[in-house]
Amino acid sequence: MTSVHPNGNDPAPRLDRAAIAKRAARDLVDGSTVNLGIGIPTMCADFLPDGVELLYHAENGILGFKELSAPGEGDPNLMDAGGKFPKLVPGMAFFDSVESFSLIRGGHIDVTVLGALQVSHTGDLANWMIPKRGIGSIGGAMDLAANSKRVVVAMEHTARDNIAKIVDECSFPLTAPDCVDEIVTDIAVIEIDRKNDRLVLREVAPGWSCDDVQAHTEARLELDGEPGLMA
Amino acid sequence: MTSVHPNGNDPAPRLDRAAIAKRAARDLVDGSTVNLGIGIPTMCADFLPDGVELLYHAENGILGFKELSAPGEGDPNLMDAGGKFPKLVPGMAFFDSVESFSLIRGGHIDVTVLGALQVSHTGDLANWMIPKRGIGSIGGAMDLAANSKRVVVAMEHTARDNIAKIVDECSFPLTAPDCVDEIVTDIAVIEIDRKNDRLVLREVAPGWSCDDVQAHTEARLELDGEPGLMA
Amino acid sequence: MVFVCEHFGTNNQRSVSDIQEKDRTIWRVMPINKTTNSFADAVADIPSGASIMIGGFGGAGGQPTRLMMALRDLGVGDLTIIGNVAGISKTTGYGWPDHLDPIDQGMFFESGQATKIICSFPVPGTTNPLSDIEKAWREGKADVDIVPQGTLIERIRAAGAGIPGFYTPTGVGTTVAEGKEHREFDGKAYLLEEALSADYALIRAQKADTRGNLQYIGTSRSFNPAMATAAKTTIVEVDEIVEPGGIDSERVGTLSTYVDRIVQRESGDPLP
Amino acid sequence: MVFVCEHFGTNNQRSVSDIQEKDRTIWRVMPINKTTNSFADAVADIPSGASIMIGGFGGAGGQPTRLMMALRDLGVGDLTIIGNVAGISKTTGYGWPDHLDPIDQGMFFESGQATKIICSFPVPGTTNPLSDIEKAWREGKADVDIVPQGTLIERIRAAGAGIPGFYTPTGVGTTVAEGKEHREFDGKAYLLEEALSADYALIRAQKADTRGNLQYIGTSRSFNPAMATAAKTTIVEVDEIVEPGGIDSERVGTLSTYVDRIVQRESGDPLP
Repeated sequence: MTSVHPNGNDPAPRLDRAAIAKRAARDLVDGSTVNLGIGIPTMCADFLPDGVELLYHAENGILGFKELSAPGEGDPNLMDAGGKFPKLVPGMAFFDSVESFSLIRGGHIDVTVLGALQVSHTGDLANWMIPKRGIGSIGGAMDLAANSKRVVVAMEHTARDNIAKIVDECSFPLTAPDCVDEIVTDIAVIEIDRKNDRLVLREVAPGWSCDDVQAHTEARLELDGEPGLMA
Repeated sequence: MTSVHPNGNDPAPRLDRAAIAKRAARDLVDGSTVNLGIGIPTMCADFLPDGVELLYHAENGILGFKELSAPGEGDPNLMDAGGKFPKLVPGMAFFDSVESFSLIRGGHIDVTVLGALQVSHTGDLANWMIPKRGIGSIGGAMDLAANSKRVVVAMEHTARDNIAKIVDECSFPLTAPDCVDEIVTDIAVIEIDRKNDRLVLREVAPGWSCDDVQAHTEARLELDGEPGLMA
Repeated sequence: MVFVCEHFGTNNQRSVSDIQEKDRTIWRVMPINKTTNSFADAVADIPSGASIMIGGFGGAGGQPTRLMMALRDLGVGDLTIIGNVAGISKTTGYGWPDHLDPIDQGMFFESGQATKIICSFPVPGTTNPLSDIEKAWREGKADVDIVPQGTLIERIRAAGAGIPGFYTPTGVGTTVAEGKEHREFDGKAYLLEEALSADYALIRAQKADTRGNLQYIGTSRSFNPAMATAAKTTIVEVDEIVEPGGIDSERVGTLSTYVDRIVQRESGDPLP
Repeated sequence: MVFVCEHFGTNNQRSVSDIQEKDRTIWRVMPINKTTNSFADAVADIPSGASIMIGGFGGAGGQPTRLMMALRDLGVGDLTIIGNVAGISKTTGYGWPDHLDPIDQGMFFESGQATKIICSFPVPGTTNPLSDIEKAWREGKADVDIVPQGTLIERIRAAGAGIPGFYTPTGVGTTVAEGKEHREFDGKAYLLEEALSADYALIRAQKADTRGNLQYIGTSRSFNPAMATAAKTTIVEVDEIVEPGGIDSERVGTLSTYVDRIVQRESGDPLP
């Protein structure tokens, strides 16, 4: 694992976490059943395009939740998968873990947005364990990654010290092989063409060139037309 | 398939269907979860010993039903597995077929009482298809017979023309092998000692000797002490 | 808005629709409305050759009778029907009120539209007349695949739950086991059974909200909730369609994600 | 008695307890009363070496906190704990109201009573302090078997449902797949996973009737209903025990057949 760009030579500021979430949110289709992972993925809910409403699934057993309760007002009997307390809203449904994971494993989640430690050029995902800790938490991540109709990774493009996260082969333990469809980062949007095992650079952040993005990416990026500008 | 006693030489009247049900009911333990098949088994519910209450399961999705609605007053949304309409009573629970057969297959039914076409000396049960019809209905019978903690057959001892129903080997298609624990008929109570593959004659009807019962039974009956009198 | 959370843990009798009335403006309704205008519209795209799950147990309760009649009227053929106690009400009255003429899956065999049924109970009791399904089978016009009821519902559930195969003790040592893989776990034999999906599920519920959440009543659940998860397209016949919130969140029996189309019966429909 | 049937199909808001009040004399109550006097009594027969499922998802909701504390006080050792997001509330506050000190499964590792956990989520987020479970693992005092959450709950469900093994797509191509049988269905690879049962299940519900039917609320279902089916002995902590009929027949989340003992919390218990 090496630093892809040891001097950290960024040609322009990277997008912040909210901007990553906003860009990932733009591809979410009205009426979809979605599961948003903790962190940047959860923030997607704050940036939905006008007219788009989603049916949020939390693997602990809710479909149709929206915003959280005010601090101090939540009830432990209405928790989301991140351990926060949403509000009770009309149209919500509660169910047990058997049903929740039948929904996931059965391929009924339209889109899962999650964070990653590494993504490979074939769409392999590693996001549950840092080897040096020796132990990790799988939770629902393997079920979601392996079985959702579409898997989007929303994350910072590189780890600390500019270590590449988009790599030729994942060195961290996999969550699922061959599962990621799109990566949205603070400097690029990359489509994973899983039929041909190639990464296609679709968009770059303002001030970033394709070469700049490639310099921060271990896996080889290909072009399929001129990349657009992230906004 | 031959008539075991072609002249129909009965030494005394056989018990009627209600008396078979009453005898089978005597062994049902208070608080048990039970499934009663159509016919004589259903009638067990009318003859429970004092102080015994059972939790009746119907495989279409009820636990805890009791008597039927009066004619014309039933509701199709509250049906039992025989297509009749029970009353709504407190403590009842409704569930779907997945849960109903999880309960059965998981071995949570304490006792199933059902009818039979044939029972073998090893406890094989045949009750779902008459070969000459060429087609039959399995329904929940295989699940119940194969998976209940205890399986009791309540039936007439012989078929029409005194054809034996308690046989060496079933000639009819099996519902489940090696599953019956006890047979209650109109002339005898027979325990199936499945560990040793033998039939033990436990009780005979009034006026019937052990030899009389054996004469109506293809499979060999053994004694383990003097049989009691059915009452 | 505080009301919701303050009372959630202590007053479970309150339904979400009560909250909606107290402060209607804070809720937005999902734009997806799955309401379909007629039973004919709801089944119009079903092609010949389709596999079709039909909910219910047998009897009137939980059976999508109006959807079935619409499919019969559509007239498409070469159908595979998947159901439970299939087609025995007409000859036995099973599960129907005495004063009504029963309607059941046999209609697709009487009409010649169906060429196969996968079910647990195609034959009425031995002393009853032949069902339409049994007649079609005798005439060589229909295949009948008889599956133990628990295996049938578990195979349907498995299809919806992403389980391609599972082992079951039911059927070992019987004709059902022929040709199937056997495997021992802890010294006991089991059969491998595979998931069973369909192109369409026609199901029945008591109530739907416009998004497609469903509420069932009594024993009318039966095969309906599992079938909703196992078909490419799930079409639901309901007595009532309500706005989101009109079904208590604790009573949702099928999640809206599984539902494609909902049709409301006419009020006062004489059929159960 | 006619009342029941006349209204059943048309007024689903009515609960059975309403009927009971109208005509109390017609109902008899099952003699089996599963109420147990204290949490200590309810767990008293749990021996050292037992395997114990603990319900909930992680967080306070749906967790049998009082039963867990009674088991800790009982002091038996060499326990195997089976749970989901196990032991992370204490270090992260996960799923607990801000003003309370979280209590979680880590207590059995802190006390040295547990030597193994089977769970999906034993480690708090990477920036959080070590959980008691992680500490015990690092010190070589506890085995940790990490199972994908969907596989964990399906294995528990399978144990209760008489399914000894099933195939799942989850975990293929990961460390979870090591040593497991792979099999293709329709050209896609799956893993064989086996049923997971336990000696005891400690679970939490909102309400029980005296026979043991259970009602859950909100997201506090989670692992509880499946665990109730998968243990030799199921012990339930509830907020309220009612007579049969006090739970709507449409809202029974766990059937009484699965339940062995129920214990009611003290009213006003400060723990959620």
